[in-house]
Amino acid sequence: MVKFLPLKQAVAENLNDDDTVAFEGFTHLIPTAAAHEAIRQGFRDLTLVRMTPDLIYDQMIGMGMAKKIVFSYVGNPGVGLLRRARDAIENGFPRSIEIEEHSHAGMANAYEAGAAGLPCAVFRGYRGAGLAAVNPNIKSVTCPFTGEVLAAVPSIRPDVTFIHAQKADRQGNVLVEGIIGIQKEAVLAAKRAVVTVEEVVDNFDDLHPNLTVLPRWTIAAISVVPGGSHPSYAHGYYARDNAAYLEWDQIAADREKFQAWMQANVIEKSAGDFAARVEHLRKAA
Amino acid sequence: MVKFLPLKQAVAENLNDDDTVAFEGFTHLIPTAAAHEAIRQGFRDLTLVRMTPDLIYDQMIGMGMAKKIVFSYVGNPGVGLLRRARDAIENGFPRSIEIEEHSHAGMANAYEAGAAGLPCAVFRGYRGAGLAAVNPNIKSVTCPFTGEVLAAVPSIRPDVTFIHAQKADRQGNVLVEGIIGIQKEAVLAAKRAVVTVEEVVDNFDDLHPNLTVLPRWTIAAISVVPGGSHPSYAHGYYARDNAAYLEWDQIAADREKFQAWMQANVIEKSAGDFAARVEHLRKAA
Amino acid sequence: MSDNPLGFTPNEMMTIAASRALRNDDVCFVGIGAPSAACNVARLTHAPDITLIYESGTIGTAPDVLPLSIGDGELCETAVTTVAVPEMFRYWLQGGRISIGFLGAAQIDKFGNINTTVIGDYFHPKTRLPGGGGAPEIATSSKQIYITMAQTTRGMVEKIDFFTSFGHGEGGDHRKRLGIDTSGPTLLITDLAIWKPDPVTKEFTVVSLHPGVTRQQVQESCGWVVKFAEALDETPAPSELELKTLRDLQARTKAAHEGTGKAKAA
Amino acid sequence: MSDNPLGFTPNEMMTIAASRALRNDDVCFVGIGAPSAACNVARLTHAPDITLIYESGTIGTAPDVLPLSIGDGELCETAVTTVAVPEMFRYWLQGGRISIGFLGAAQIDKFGNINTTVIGDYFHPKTRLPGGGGAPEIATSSKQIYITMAQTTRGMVEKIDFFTSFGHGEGGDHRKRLGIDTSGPTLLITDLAIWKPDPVTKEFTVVSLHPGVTRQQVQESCGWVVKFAEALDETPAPSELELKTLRDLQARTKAAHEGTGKAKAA
Repeated sequence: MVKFLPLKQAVAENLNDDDTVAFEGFTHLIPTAAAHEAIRQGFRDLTLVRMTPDLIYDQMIGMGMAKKIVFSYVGNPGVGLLRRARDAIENGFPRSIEIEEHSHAGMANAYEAGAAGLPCAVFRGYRGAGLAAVNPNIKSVTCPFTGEVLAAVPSIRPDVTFIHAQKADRQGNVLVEGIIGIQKEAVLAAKRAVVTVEEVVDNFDDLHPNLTVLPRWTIAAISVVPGGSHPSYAHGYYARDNAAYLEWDQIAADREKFQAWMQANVIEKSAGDFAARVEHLRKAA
Repeated sequence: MVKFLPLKQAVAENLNDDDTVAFEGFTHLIPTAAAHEAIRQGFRDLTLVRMTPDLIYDQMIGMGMAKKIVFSYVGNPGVGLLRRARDAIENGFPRSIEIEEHSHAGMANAYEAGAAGLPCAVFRGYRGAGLAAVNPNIKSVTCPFTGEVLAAVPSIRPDVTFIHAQKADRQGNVLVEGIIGIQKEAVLAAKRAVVTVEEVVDNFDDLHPNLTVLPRWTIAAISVVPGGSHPSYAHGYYARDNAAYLEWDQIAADREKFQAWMQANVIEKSAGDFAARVEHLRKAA
Repeated sequence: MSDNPLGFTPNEMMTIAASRALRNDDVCFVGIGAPSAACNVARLTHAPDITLIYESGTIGTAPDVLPLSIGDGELCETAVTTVAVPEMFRYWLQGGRISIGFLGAAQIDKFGNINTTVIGDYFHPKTRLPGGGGAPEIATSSKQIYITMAQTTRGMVEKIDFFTSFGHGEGGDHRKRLGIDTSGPTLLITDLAIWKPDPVTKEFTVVSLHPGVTRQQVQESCGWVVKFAEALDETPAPSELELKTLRDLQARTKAAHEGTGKAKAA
Repeated sequence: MSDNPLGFTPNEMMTIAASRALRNDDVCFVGIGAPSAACNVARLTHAPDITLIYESGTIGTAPDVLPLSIGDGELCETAVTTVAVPEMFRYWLQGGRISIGFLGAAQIDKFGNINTTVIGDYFHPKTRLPGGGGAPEIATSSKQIYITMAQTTRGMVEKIDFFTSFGHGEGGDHRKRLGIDTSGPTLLITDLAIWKPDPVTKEFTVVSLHPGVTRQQVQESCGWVVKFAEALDETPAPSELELKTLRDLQARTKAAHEGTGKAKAA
């Protein structure tokens, strides 16, 4: 049953070295605070799963925490490349990492299959695409009715998934709204799920019945971290800090500059520092 | 692009003899008015697809319109059997009908696959179940990663799907809310979709972004039929007429009684008669 | 039934015995009828936080009256969330999140295999029943299956006419041999007794007789030779609270369901 | 560019030419950057009812400013509906509902095959690019593919390093041979010209030069030997309305994106 915990404890209780972990969020609601807490706690040899491993995975890769990444778009969305990830893939710095690359459709279907308790996802994909030749986890099945050959990928079943959401009620049910991305599937596919939220409200009695609500018994721990998604955004709370994404391109371009930034902005900071980072972005939301 | 049409015309333009047609609604929002219009227009040799073919398919079968039914629960929900369907299956009256029977999971996955443009659905199902032995459309595929044998069924792709929904905006976008059932999938899986709605509103500007809205370009025709779901219900508009479901058990038990009821309540009536039937149920909604 | 001062009926005993088997942290996939009543009595008595899921898509529902159908508005209005039917069967049932699947039965055999499809031959049925609905996958994807039904020799048979949903098959490790890794039927609650499967053979065995019920009554209303546990319990009679909760629930339900009809007639 | 009184740039010409290719009843799967600008210029000029879909789940969106990312809040706030990402790729893209998939490219070959994955060997890349994202399936599930990119010899190459998304493969009926039943790239709009595939060979052929552009300029910035159509058109210059619409959109976008940074610095 869900526990409300300080983020430090929620991360410590649910993440382990060698885990396969997903910090999900499709541009919106990226769980930055949780990722930073994982960085502070110094986990090693993680397999990082995410459709769009942007800044937070660039940071974790740059800190040498990842042995493998599973992804479909390793870019800084709207800006360009991820320079720490590139350094790891191209130069093995700070360590070499294994990559398992899919398309968005492949990852989305694999999460969906994970949530659905299936061993694999079946879809129409990768036709003529080079990934099918370099990723042994892209196979096929044949439709027994039409003979059509469809793509198959293993389902994604993380040991733990972290997401950020707008709110929890006091019972621990969680609401995700706006661009909901892959979060519901990532939570339901995982053995354990940890959710950071902007706030806790008394109840969800006035919510529309068809919103994306994760029942309390699907979640291991909830931590209240206002601003916890910065520089991503929380629909209804604060806007995306586009400038921070543009700035990251400069920070990550240089190994020393990266380390200094991480020291000052992650290692020496805590979850409590996020609220102030979004203060100027609340008007715009 | 979607057209707003009187129901008579919407049915005439979109349904044909020999079509495979789904009138969907999972207890809630059953498109009764559309089914009655189809009965009045006297279509023949239809293949009727529906997870829960309750009163409206009992009526269409009883009127001899169906050559085949595809279903997963041929009962009067909460009441018992469907006596016109039984008469057709057991006695070939008024005509013999072919049956293709699935589980709810099988049908739900088959609609999902239809909406997803796939030739078949793959899921964990029918293990040890007798249906797999009597329905040749239940086959299997093997997961190429784990070797697990999974069930496969052909996707459902109706020629036309009819649903009932709460409202359309003036552009023709449609909102379905409450128990949304399989309606979105049934619409997206079909070649053509016809929607009856309780009302038309100016716009959907104030809707929550994550509700079940079918964009106007996924729909062929919309007809405004207040009460069009009776004796089913429309969340927010009127309650389920449970008494009518109980009464149906008596009406359908007798061939003559059934014919007389159909003549008086369907053949001699029109879509415009539905509003009055739900008047006493509006308070309770 | 001399020691029955509250005047409970066998059906009430069945429902209440079933409700007691449910725990506060269970996630139940609920069928209509006796299972629905049992689950809601549990919720209104000892298991306030139990999660009830109906296949219409309503998760964590808490109806004030029992639904007539699986998709009554009450279920949605009181639910934590309401999802589409494909999601219900993929993420919630197939995803392995259901601890108890609660089924009724038209026919059942001693291994908990259930028929709700046909009496007679499938292609030339004597009686065409509604069919399985969600049951085939509820029976294999839920961690455990509880079954409730009133005992009759027509319903409890040596050999069912059709395997709508799989229980323990021919018994023993038959589930495992089919690649089914859930426990299957672990409890059968009738209007006369509580049954559990033998740990090895998986044959349903009477472990508790409801108050005032005799072994002979159980045997006379069952189509196979009944096995009784060596240590046979007596089911505790319904408490005042349990009975009141069930009767109040059914009274509210009756009023609500008749209400629509009456208004129509008026 | 003597006859360019409005002072439009090649990039502006590219975006506006791309916008003109879109129709009011198109359903576009939109990539970020030039495709996004083109689609929104179309929406703000001749195609007000065009449906724009971004892979973040936003359907029928009408942003007032261009998103920096594929999932900016503006897209959700102005959309007809916002769905989960698996649904986006299953029901909306794979479901065959997209008339135009709009892609950019890091590298492209003459058959419209695109590389955005790596420069060099996949396992030992010289430059690791972001990868395909949605492109592999956008390229095969959309009815047609439009591509926009600025011409460079580095970008338009004889042989791409990696097939991120499949265009016409080796040309001819290569798509059909792979079981792909959509049309693939039917339009390439660069900063210099409009290209369409040869009906038989499927090689991209210049059909229209933008105002003031010469054949030589097109060839010099392209890594393969360029084929020109026999009847070569001149692309009409941007109209005052088109250019104003694009520039206003980009000004609003710049103000919005810088705004967050400025506020932060303040």
